[in-house]
Parts: sequence; C-alpha cells; structure tokens
Amino acid sequence: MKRFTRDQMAARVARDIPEGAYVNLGIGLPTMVANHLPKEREIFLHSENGLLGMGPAPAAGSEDPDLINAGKQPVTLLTGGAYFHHADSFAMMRGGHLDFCVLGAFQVSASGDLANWHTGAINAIPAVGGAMDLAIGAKRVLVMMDHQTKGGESKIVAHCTYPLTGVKCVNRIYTDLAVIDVTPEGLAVVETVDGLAFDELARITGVPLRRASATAG
Amino acid sequence: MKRFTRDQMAARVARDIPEGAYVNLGIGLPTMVANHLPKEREIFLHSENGLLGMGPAPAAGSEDPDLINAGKQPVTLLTGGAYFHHADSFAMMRGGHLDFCVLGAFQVSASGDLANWHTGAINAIPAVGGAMDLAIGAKRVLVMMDHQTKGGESKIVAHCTYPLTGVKCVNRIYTDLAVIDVTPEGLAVVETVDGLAFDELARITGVPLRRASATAG
Amino acid sequence: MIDKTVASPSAAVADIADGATVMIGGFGTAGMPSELIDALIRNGARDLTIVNNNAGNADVGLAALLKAKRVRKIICSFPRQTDSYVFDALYHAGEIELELVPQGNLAERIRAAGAGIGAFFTPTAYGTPLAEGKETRLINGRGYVLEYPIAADFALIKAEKGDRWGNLVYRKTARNFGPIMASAAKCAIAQVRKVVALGELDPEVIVTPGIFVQRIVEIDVADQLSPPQAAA
Amino acid sequence: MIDKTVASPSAAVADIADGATVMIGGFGTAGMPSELIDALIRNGARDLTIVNNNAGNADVGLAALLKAKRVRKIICSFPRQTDSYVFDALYHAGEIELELVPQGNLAERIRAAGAGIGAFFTPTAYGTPLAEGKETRLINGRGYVLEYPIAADFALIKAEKGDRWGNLVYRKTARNFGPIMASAAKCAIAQVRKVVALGELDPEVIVTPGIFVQRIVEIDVADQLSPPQAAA
Repeated sequence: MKRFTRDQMAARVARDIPEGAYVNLGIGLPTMVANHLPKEREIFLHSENGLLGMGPAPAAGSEDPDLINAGKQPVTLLTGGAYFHHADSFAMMRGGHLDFCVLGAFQVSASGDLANWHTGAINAIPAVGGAMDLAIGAKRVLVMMDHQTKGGESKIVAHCTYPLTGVKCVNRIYTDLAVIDVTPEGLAVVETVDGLAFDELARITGVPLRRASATAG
Repeated sequence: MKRFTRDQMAARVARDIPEGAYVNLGIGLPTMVANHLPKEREIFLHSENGLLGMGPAPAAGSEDPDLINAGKQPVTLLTGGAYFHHADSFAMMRGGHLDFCVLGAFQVSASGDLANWHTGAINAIPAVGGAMDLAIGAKRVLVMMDHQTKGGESKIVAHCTYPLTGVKCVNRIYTDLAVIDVTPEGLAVVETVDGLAFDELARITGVPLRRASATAG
Repeated sequence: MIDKTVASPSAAVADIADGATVMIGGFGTAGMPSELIDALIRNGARDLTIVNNNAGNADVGLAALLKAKRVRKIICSFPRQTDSYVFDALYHAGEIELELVPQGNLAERIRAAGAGIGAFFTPTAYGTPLAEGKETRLINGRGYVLEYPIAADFALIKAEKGDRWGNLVYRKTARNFGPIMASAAKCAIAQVRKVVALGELDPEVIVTPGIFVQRIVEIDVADQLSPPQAAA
Repeated sequence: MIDKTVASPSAAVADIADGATVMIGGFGTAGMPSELIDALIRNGARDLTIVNNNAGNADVGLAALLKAKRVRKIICSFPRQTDSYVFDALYHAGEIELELVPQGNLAERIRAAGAGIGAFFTPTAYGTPLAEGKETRLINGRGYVLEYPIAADFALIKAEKGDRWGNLVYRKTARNFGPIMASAAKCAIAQVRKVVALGELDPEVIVTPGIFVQRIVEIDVADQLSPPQAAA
C-alpha cells in the first residue's frame, strides 16, 4: 500500500470542485488545492480577510503588504475580483454563500463533528481565528488530513476527544488512505488508496464504515 | 396670542441644531427645517433611503429619478455626501449615530411616548415606513406638531390613545404654542408664544407642566 | 467560463414558480426592476409572496403584478401611498395578506438572512403594536424585540452596471435594497443598464460581489431612461 | 466649517484615558494603524481593553503596547502567532486577560454595536467550548449561540484616503475591520495616507461615510511606505 501524497490529496479535492464554485481554502494543507485547480475552470477563491477572486502568489518583489490572504501571505487578485470588509466577508460564509470550504483537522467524528482548532493542551494559548466560521461556512465542508496520527491512531473517531470546532458540519474527508463521505447513515468509503482493502481500512479507522453506493461520489 | 407659524416653528428647531450635527428630517412639517438652517453652518442631512449630505431640491428640469429622499421627492447631494444601502442606512439610525431626528406627531405623552404612524382607525391601511426607526434613531428626537387637534384637544397627553410609534423616545416638543422638554421629572416649558401665560398653556395642555430652569434650553 | 448574463428578462425569470417568495428591490421607483417585474407578470406564476418596501404605484410594475392577482402575501413597510389603489382595493377585499414591518427591521431582517444570523434583538417597534406577540427582552435596561430573517427564493433587483461574474455597482439612491436582497435570495436576478467587460469594475468599488448574484440581464438603455412618470 | 483633520497622531489620541476600550484595526499588518498605536503608547494610558483580530507581532505596534503593560484585557480571535511572544509571556504570567472570539463573531459583534442591535443568534461556535455558558437556541432545527455587541470608546483604524468630513476609502485587504470598528466606537480615529479635498472621493465609492469618523490624521507617505518587516 502506497499512501496518497499531499499533492495527490490536493488534486483529488480539486477534482470535486466544479467550474463556478465559490471556495474557501483553509490555511495549511488545503491551500495546496489551489495548485491543482485546472486553469480552464473559473473557480472563485474567497479569503475571509476580505477578498473574492483570489489569485496566486505574486512574483518575488511585487508583494503588496495590503493584499494578503487569511494566512497573511501575499496574494494577488484576479480580474473580476472584489474587496470587502470583515463583517461582509463573514456574512458570505455564515450566510451559506460559499459552495465549499476545505479545512485541515485533528479529528473528525463519525457524525461529522470537526476538531481542528485546539489540541486541548492545558498550557496552550487558545487561538481560533476563522476556524469555527469556516466549519459552518459553506454548503459543503471538506476536510483534508492524514488518516492517522504519528502514533498510528485514527483521526476519524467515534467522538472527538479534542475540543470541537463545529458540530455535524463535515461532508467529506480526504485522507492519505481514502475518501470518505459523512452521511446520515454513517461514514461511507468513496475510494481507497491502491492496495488497501476495505476491511483493512475499516480496521485502521476503528469506527464503522460502509462502501458508498456507486452514485455517491 | 398669536400662534407660531410653521416657518417660525421650523426656524426655532433650526436654532437648536449646531454646526456639524447629523440630522434626519422626517416627512412633512420637519422637512421645512432645512429651509431655516443657516447657510454658513455645515449640517449633515441623512435620508433613510440611503444618502448622507442631502442638498436642496434640484432646479426644475434637472431632477434625477435615482436621487430622491425618503419622501420620494427629488433632491441633490452636497459635495462630500455619500450613498449607501438600506441596511447600512438604518444601522446609522439604530446605532445612535444621528444627533437629531425631527418628526411630526399625532400625540406625545408626558413621558415622551410618540404616536405618529397610525390613527387607530379600524379600516385604515397600516403603513409605518421608517417612523419607528426614526423614533429610536437619534441621540435626540425632536417633535414638531400643532399643540392641539382641530377639535381643540391637546396633542400632548398623559398617555397616548393612538397606537405608539416609540416608547419614551421624545426629547423636545415644538408646537405652535410652546417649546417643551421631556425630562425625567416631567414636561418642562422652555418658551411660549408671545402673550401666552404659563398657566394658560398648562390649562390648554391638560397635563402637568413646569417651567424649565434657565439652563435647560 | 462563467457567464451569468441572460438574454432577456423573460429568460431570467422563467423558473419562478407558483408559491415562490420573491424580493423586489426599489424604494418608490428608484431602483425598481420594472422590466423584470413585467417579465414576471408574463411568466404567470401565482400565489407569490412579495417582499418590497412598498406595495406598488398606480397600475404599473408591482401594482400590475398585484392587479393580475398573482400575489398571496406582501411583506413591506409602507403599502399606503397616494396611488396605491390597486393594493388598497385588494386589501379591503381581503384578497391579499399584509405583513407590515418597520423599514429598518425589514432591511435588517433581509440582511440577517443573507448573513446567516438566526434572529436578532432590535429596539425598533419595542412597545408598539408591531411588536405584539413577539418575544421581547430588556438588554442593559433598553427594550428590544426579537426579529427573524426574511429569505427569498428569488430577488429581482436593478443595478447600474454588472459583469459576467455578477459583480454589481448601483446608481445614487437606487442602491437602496439591492445589495441586501441579492444576499438573501437563493437566486438573485439583476437587471442592469450596462453589462461591462470583466475588470471594468474597480475591485474597490464593487458594491455587490458576484457571489450574491446568479443572473444578470442588460436592459436597453432607451427603455430605462424613459421617465417613470411616462409609464404611469 | 467642519474639519475633522487633526495635526498629529499624538493630538488624535490625546484624550484616550486609563480604562478605555480601544478597537485597533488591521489583520496582521494590513490595515494596522501603526502610527496611532505608537502615539497611544506615548500617551501613556493604562488599564486598556483592546479589541483586535490578533494580539501583536514581534515588539512593535500592538505588541509594544502590551509590552509597556498598558493592556488589562484583549478581545481577539487569534492571539497565538509565530512572533506573538510578548502576548504569550504576559498570558502565561497571568498578567493579561483574554476573551477569545471566533473571527466572524468578532466582526458581527462589532457590527452589531455600530448598528444598534442588542444581541444576535449566530451558528458559529455552537456546540464548542467557546459557546460554554452562553445562551443557545434551536431555530428551524439549527443550533445558534446568542452573542452581544462589542462597543468601544475609541477606534484606531487605517484608511487610504479621507476628507475633512471624515469620509474614507481603503486599500485592498487593508479594509478588513476598519469600517465596522469606525461604526462601533464613540470616537473613531483614522490615519490615512492622504487627506483629499472634499468632493474628491466619489459618493458612490466612499466605504465609510464621515458620520462614523470623528478624527482623521494624515501620516507622512514615506513613513507608511516603509515595509512593516523593516520596523520589526
């Protein structure tokens, strides 16, 4: 079994994003999805600090400190993009106007609860940013994460043990082992990495899984 | 006793509006206040349909159907004015950013309750517009009205019999007989029309009045 | 390539079905999407709930829609005007339902729908007949009324210019309800005086970003410049 | 004649007193009113409550204000950054109070203060630790948390251009919290790159109308163009 690389995971997410979609890509791994969106597809990237129609990073030397993304990295604006203030920007998210948010995670539960903002460590300084707004901020919330912790524990869990970011908000999970839908009937495996049998995935994951019906993808 | 004319009432209100004030003038009698604001004073007129820095009516023939006031009359915009949408416009009012609203009224109660949107007639089609927003929409709410109905009844009352527009919202009342403050200690007469004694005003008004202290004006 | 422009008002409103809730922009005639309303009348949908500041003037636009008996209910702030005789007659005959909402609460409830707010406490109308039966609360000693969002299936609005992504700018006080109604409808349809090339609208100046607009239709300039009075 | 321009940052912040609640615009360094913050440090006010998205970077701006022990409490969404060591140390030493608010709730609570909303139900943070102890409600089957406005005595913001009436336009994503913070403060102070003559800002394009701005101060362009990194 050869795990999906991060680029493969990002490319797999990109495949699910159709032309015309309004999309927010979270900080970290989800940001890589932008590199895999086909150039011929017009897709609208939203950044919660106040822009729609976000373009790629600027050429070295032409960074503008007033044009940054939610990760505070310099970006560009596509022709046809727009700027707006924070209340309007989060209204777009909270109001359900985005088609997709793509987020990283520490844990996702079988019912779609998301934990991605706090490890629960006692001494950690809590910081949430837009994580909770993103978790409820799109018609479909997609999560990208390693299937297991470095210690080999499944990050897909019956109940999150880390502090929650949102309740029943995740629609699909992309890991280095599989693509899994969160459905009212539980977790449904859409696809797995080559060489990984369904039963083995179920054993690794440790929560009930079923095969998605052919039409579910 | 000679009653204040409408122009005199409007001029009297205008005297109370200092330079730099943000002001909404309601439909009808209050609109006349604009004619009496000294030209050398910069005062910002707000119209709740979405403009700040409203200017006078345009010259005949240069009306613009896209540039109207809350009474749907053509107006102009002063240099330095701005346009905005309805939610932002009413946020200005509700958020307490206006210094003054000037409103007409059917009745004002001794505690500052305002009735100006509905006569209570059973068959009347109710219509409220921005009346209730204006009633709570400024740091100071000024009312301009005849002191009495055509039938000779006081429009300043112990308790409003008409349906309320707002509760304890009026700060000062300008009538054709007097200028009266609504204070926590009751109604205080600031001035009366020449030839009208305080006791006579009190008799006409029919609710307890007191003389304002010299510093109250 | 994403192109939200639609060939005609009729095509733009073709899927508005019986029973739909439709927001209609405009304050008086400023910002009223007359050509879209006319197309909605031709479309024939019935049993509509309409959200507008007013309830129509004379026999045109929204009043014509009412006159054609297409509207079950209207949510507005100021139905009674000197020339609102179509609405007046329907109301007195009990043939239309009216939900009267203070203008600022109307705007904020529409904004709340677009912004995903579940409900909000507003001071407007507290202690008045328009708050009767509603939940109230004292917050820091001031009275507030709990109001819920108003969402719609469709919004018909009028803007000055737009592009194929649906970005819009407005003209003067014709802006009024356009931006918030666009945000509160599942499908916002904007009629514009001019569709411009992508990039012609300055990103600092766009009032309604395209995310809030699903369809855009250019109306012949000559039509739009005819004074509203003439149409009446 | 109304002229809201003020000669210097120091003059603009001179009356910010001990115990004040001060909103500070900016998201990272974009839109951060650095010269106003520096003036506030010189001003010497203590026991401040600060509202900002973050909690300062390196040793400059907001971090310098924290380091000078002027801040009792900070309300923000994301204090922990790679270079937030000043805040981190104060927090671990128990020398600063933190109210952590999800970013969109922070924005909406500030907007609510400016718009006179008494409280609102938001879906963000429902069911999470940040909703603990707060009133919640199911509305149409969805969970919401009741959140209250955040108002301030002063707002320090940065805009691109302004005029003597206080009208403002911003630049790109430096707009971020500026417009809503201006609306939520009793006294909003804007530093701008350029004060322009009245009328130079197109009325269709003004983002913050002057009603929300009490003072405006032009900062020498050369200062503002120096890259924030250099200051760190």
